Amino acid sequence: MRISKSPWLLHYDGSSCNGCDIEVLASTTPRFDVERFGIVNTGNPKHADIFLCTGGINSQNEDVVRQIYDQMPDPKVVLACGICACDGGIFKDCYNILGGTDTVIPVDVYVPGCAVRPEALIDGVIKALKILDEKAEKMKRGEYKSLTSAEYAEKLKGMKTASDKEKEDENA
Amino acid sequence: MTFANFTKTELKNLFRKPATDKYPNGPASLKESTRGHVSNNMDACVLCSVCQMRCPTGAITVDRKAQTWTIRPFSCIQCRRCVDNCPKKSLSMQKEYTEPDQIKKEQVFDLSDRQKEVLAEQARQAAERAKAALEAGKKKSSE
Amino acid sequence: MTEYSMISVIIYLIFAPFIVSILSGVDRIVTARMQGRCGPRLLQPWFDLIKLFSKESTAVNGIQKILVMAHCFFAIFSGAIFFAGGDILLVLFALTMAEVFLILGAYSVNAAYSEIGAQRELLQMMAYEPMTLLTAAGFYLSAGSFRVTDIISGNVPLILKMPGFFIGFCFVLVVKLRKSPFDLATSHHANQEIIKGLTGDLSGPVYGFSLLAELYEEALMLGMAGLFFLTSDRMSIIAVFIAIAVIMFVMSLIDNIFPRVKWETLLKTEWIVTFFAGGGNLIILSLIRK
Amino acid sequence: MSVLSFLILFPFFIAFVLFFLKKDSLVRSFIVFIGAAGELSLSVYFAIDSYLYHDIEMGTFYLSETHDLDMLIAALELCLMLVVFFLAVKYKKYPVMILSALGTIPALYMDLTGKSTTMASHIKVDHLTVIMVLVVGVVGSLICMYAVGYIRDYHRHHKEFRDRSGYFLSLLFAFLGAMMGLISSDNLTWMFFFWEVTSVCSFLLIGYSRTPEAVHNSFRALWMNLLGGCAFMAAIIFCIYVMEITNISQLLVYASLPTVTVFPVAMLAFAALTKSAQMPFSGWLLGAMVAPTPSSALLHSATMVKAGVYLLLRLSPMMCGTYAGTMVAVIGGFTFFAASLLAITVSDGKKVLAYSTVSNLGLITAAAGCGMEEAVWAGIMLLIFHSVTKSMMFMSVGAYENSTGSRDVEDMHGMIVRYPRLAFIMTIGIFGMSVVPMGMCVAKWAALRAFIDSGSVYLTLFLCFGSASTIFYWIKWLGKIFSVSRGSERHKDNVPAVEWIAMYPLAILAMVLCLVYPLISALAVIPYIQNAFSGSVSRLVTAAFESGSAGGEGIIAAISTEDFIIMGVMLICICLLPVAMKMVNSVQERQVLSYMSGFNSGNDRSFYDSHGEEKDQWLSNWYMNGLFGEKRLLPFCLVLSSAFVISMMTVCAIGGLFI
Amino acid sequence: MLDGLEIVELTGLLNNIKAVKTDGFSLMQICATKIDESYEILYTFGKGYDIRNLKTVVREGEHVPSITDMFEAAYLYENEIHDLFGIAVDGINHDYKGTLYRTAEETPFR
Amino acid sequence: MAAKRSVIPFGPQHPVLPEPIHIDLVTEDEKVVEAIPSIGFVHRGLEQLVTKKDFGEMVYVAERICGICSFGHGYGYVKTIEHIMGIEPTDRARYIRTMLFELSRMHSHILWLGLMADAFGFESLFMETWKIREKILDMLEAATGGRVIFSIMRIGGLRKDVPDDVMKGFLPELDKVVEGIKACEAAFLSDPAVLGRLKGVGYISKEDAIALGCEGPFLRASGVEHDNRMRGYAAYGDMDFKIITSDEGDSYGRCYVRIHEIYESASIVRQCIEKMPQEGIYVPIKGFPNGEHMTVIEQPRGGACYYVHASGKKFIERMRVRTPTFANIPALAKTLQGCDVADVPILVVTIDPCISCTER
Ligand code: NFV
Ligand code: SF4
Ligand code: SF4
Ligand code: SF4
Repeated sequence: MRISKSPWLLHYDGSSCNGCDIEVLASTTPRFDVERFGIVNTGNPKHADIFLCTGGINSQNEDVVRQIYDQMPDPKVVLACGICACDGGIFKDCYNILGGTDTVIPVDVYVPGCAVRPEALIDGVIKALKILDEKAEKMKRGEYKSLTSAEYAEKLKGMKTASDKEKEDENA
Repeated sequence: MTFANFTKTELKNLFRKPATDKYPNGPASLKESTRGHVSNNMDACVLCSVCQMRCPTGAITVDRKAQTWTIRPFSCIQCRRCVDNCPKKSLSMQKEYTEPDQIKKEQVFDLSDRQKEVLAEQARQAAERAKAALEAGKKKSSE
Repeated sequence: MTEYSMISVIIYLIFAPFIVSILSGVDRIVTARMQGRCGPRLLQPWFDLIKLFSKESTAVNGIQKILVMAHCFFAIFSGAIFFAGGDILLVLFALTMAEVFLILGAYSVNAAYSEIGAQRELLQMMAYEPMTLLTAAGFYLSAGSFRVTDIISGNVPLILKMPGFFIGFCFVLVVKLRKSPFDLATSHHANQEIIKGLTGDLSGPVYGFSLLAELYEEALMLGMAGLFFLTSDRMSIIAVFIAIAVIMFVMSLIDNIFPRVKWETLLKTEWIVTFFAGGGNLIILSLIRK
Repeated sequence: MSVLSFLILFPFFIAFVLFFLKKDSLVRSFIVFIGAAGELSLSVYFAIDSYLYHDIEMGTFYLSETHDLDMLIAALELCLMLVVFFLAVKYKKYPVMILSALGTIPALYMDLTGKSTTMASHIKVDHLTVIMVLVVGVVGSLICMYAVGYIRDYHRHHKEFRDRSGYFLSLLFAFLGAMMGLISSDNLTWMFFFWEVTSVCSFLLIGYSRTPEAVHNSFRALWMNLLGGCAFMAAIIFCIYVMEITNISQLLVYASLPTVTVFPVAMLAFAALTKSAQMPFSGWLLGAMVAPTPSSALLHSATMVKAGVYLLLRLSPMMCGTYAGTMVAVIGGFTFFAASLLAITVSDGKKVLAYSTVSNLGLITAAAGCGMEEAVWAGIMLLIFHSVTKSMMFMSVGAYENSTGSRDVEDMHGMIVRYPRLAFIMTIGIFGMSVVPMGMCVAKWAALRAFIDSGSVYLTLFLCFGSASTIFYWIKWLGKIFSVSRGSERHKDNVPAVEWIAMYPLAILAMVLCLVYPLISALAVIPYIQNAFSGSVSRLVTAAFESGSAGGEGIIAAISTEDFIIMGVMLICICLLPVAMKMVNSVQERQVLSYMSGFNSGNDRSFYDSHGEEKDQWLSNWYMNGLFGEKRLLPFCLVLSSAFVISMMTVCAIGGLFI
Repeated sequence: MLDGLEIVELTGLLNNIKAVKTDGFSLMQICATKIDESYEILYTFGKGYDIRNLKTVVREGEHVPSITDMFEAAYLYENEIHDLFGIAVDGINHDYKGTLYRTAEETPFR
Repeated sequence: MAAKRSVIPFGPQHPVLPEPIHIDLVTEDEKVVEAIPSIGFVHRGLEQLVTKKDFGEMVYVAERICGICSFGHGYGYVKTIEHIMGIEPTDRARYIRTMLFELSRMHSHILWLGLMADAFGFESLFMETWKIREKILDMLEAATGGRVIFSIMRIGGLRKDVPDDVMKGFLPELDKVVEGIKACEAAFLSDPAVLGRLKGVGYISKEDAIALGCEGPFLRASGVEHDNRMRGYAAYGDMDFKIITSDEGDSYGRCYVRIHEIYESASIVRQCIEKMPQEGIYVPIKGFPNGEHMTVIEQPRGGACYYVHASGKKFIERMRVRTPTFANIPALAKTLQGCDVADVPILVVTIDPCISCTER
């Protein structure tokens, strides 16, 4: 019995323009009906397996995204939906946009599109389900634990300093 | 005012075929005009960088040195501005959307060999012209 | 405890969740079709359940976990009493007890939505309990005993004697099966104002336990609905199945054609129905008996 | 016999001594302790003694020489009246003087003329008496013990009131004595005397703090009880002058002649309704909340109000199907339902308890008024469990108040962490009051069955609706205890040891009683019922009753042995919960924050509010004031029930006197 | 080029707005623009399809009086101006004190 | 005594809205006694992008202020610049703009109907409306190439023509949409159970609505006849339509107004297609804008103000958008007082909030 037979998803709108959100919502409605894959839009992080994050991260919602992510039980996957969530999109130069979803939590699948199409979303989810199964498998063997948002922040810091060093080396 | 008057619609739906698209078991419903992803016909591109300048998200990088044209589909908002502004009409908007992926891939287009030649030719000509101009200038000054 | 009841208890304990999952799978498909969609797989509820048990167990606090487990235990327990042919009042009381544990679990996390859910669940209990008690009273009056074994040993289906109770009981079913106009406490289908209400802070296996309990509870409620149709005649079991199928369909339909009501409406509706349908039938039964 | 008189007199003696020990001292505590322990062991001894060495079925006693006693009683009655007069004048509440005089003067007259005690037993000891003695003795004494610690803390917190704790304790003991007297009297006039003693004692207790509110409430209690006293007196006069009998046993003999007894029974029932704070008279009990907790505990659980239902239970063989019975049953059922709705709307812990008391007494009353064996069985069971559980609840609320300064249910959040021991007691109490397998609920179950059997649709409906709302207010309270919010770190409870001495045994008792249910039933309740109803005719024998005996499980088949076993299993499972909690908690798992829309501020007890500041997540229970609010529902209920009582009483009076 | 534009002194602002209110206009929007070292604040009022604009110039450090006494709903705009431009607005009926937009960069438009 | 107050954090993560907003609900039982809104969760600060993107590029930014009323934003910004630069777009451009504007109004309103149904727990109604909405999205996609973000606006006209046969194809689809909405209307406006959730919920009187500066259907539902389309921009001057108002002032009135506006919009779309002129879609522009202007247009949710301050450079000085939701929030906070917790979603949805519009 694979976990991917019953993925429940949670959608959170980072700071998107709504375009992606309504497409996410549209994918639950008759035309695209993701319930075919057993997907239920739960709206509660504690029940969710898939985190659909749309929109970029800004300074007011970064904690919210982190918190939601942390509240989700393992195994879980994160989908960054839309260009904004992938890297900030057209807003990445705004003063209040820190970047895509991966600036605060680890992202498993990036779903591009502005706005993301429901079909792309379905593709993304199917991709994510494979990852979810792998994670579940590893988890069963006790080999896997997802990063908490705090750990992820640490990791990012490490990566940044490493790349900074590289740059310094280059400069030198 | 009638009670529970949505019943009829519901029962009708029940015995009708569902309105659901078959995707992914069927084709995606893409229209002719759908803006999906940007593709470059490297036979026509002259690496002029106009698209790079015009792109609102900076999704395009033109590297003249390496003779590549790179697009980051995970940054492209499919606004079609690059397509509209390309002087060579080498860019086109395809209706298929970019596939979701685990990493934010880049798509690198190498200049086609023919176009490389063309560009090299152009560069040579330009250089020649410059040289000629230079020489002409020299002549003038020497005169 | 006779052999017969032994067997039915064992069947209940082992198969109830599975059977009810399938029932609710059908329900989900029918619902989806009514909404013009394809809907999930038939076994979806079962997959959901299994999935929950394979997830990581996270907790807000330890108390909640144990309370939810106690809820599950007592829910199964009350069902077992029922299928063993025990006293129907005891079944109801045990069920109440089970519910109380879930509510306490929701209280223990100190989170707004859980607690609203808990309050609403309490309210729902308050709304439907008179009717369930009255139904028991009705069975007692018409069958002369509270014991399930005695109730089903009659010759005529009790629905004939107690149509009012049945109507009232259907209203209870809407609440207990957590169907749309009355699913205040958990917002079972869509997620409106309270985000899963009193199950809102459960996750993984713990949530699984509460769902499992729900499945057992549903089995019990449907079993109780079956009591209205079951007689000593073996063939009446078919009537029971038909009745349950019809009930389930009507429940789905109701689920789909009503907006969710507010708590006051819920309370008033349930009580008024209880009073008139249940009370009226009670009067008639009492008169007949005299 | 001598034990019994000792049981009655000993508390009075202790009360007398305590009256003069104004200062809080070791000696006084010791005396209270001795008094309580003595009374407790005496009552237990009495019970065992009655079972082992006496044939308690025959326990009526005729005292041949009662003249001196009568004179003493007359004198004391006069004293009571004078006390009432004095205070009435002092606080300018003159009307109570009339009521007091109306009750007392005929009593005096009859005592002095010796009319009241002729030719019949004065004291009666049967199973019901033993049950009551145990209830009053055990619960009452524990309350007295608790009171020692409580009243000390009380005065520490309430410096504004004069410390009259000696007087307070002495009143409590007097109360115990009066109750003992009341439940063992067979003679109506004697009973009346003790009845009046409880009325006056409660009046004094309620007015203890002497605040205007306390005074006002105490007079309300007084006038209501005196009104009941007057009705009682009317019944006595009728009995003595018309029926020429002087005690209850004789009255019960007339059970088969409802037309003759309609008047006295109705009058006595009316008196009982006032005493048990049934609907139009529920006000006094709620007002009694101003009194220090031990007195409320005593008034509400073991004594005062129980006097009323005790009388009703005694009279119940005469009530089945009569007007008086209907009145009692309807009022009881109605009170059960209405008070439980009202209990939802209040948040003051003691007030919830008060409404719950009113409500539960309503149920007992209804059971008595129904007048069927099963119902009476349920009524007695309810009485026992209610006494134990409710007194425990009162004590724990009192202890909580002394520890934190508030007795509001809303302030009890997270008690399970802050004051685990008290929370534990409360949890047992609340479970005991509301869910199966604990006592109250089981008795309710029997009552339901009896009500259905008696064919009274209205009682069945009242019960069904009432128990639903009962669950609501108890469980939301319990939920509050479990809801751990900010500031729920463990605190030290400054609950004195004596209070624990009182609470722990009651908690254990509450649990044990559930297990020994069948035993109590078989040993005490069923024999009493068999006896009480033996005189009556077959109209009492109902189908269920027959099927019960046919089942070979004794008189009451409402709850079979199998069910008891199941309930036992449940009880044990519940008891295992704390153990399981320990075990489960030892398994380490990832801790996550509770769900607050993604806006917790780093812990699960607070969130960021609209101004970006941390705000405690603090949640209040529902009170449904819009629907059932006291302001909305209470006047309506009072008017309705008053109208009903008045009309029924009129019918009974006219019917009894003129037909 | 703005409809019904009127340029008023900061000191006379409230009186002018009062006059607009007595004419039956209601508030449409308030917005600020940074022009060199000072800020223009534009109050737009509408009545039916008529629009009236009042513009006032605020120098760095000057306080603007709140108009929430007259137009209750102005609080969001005023808080916004305060949060984004750092212009102090006195006496808002519902002052978020800088938390309406919790931006990474304080007063980004300053 | 009596009930004490609890504070419930409503949002930012809350499934009732696809978007984050936070409201502190101060409640007694389930009664909300006070509601304090808090915004800023989708604040991106895109108004400041004017310093980084030139005035032509800003069109793309403006379109992405919001994905629901995307077209209107593009239009509003473009119109303001056009006004400043003194450009008069061609008739065909005006007509296509109007048509698309109305189509997106329809999609927005139908979307809202669905969210509303979801807010009162009527899941199948939600599904039904969204099913219908897909038809409109198909039309929009066929016309512009995007389902929600159209990228068809351009200063001076349109970037892309919409072929006539495509537009002709819309007509039968529109009929189907209207028919579908009619079926839903029966549930929204005459089902007693739904009425129970809508009638009298969130009442705002006409005076309050005006005083609090409400906009759009919210305002019209309180009986104020005000619709910025009457200003006659784009091709609205040539269209025949009426302003829908309702005197109810409650959620029911808002449903009524929006549903009937869908019908009006459908008729406008039809008129556009029928009267569609046949000339170019684009007038070339020269130079940079210089000056300031404020445009008020009627978005699905009400009047939106676009203010541009330009000083003849490539980068304009300031762009400011005041969206209807922003104007409606104070009124929302007011209606929330005294409602039930169960009504909160209804009331929040009732103003058809668009937070990304609001916060930009
Ligand atoms: N209609 C609209 Fe907007 C705009 N402008 C508004 O609040 O939706 Ni996103
Ligand atoms: S990716 Fe595009 S459509 Fe999606 S949120 Fe960002 S701007 Fe909006
Ligand atoms: S794609 Fe077009 S615009 Fe871009 S570099 Fe090539 S020729 Fe130039
Ligand atoms: S379509 Fe737009 S975003 Fe994508 S590459 Fe072209 S200009 Fe850039």
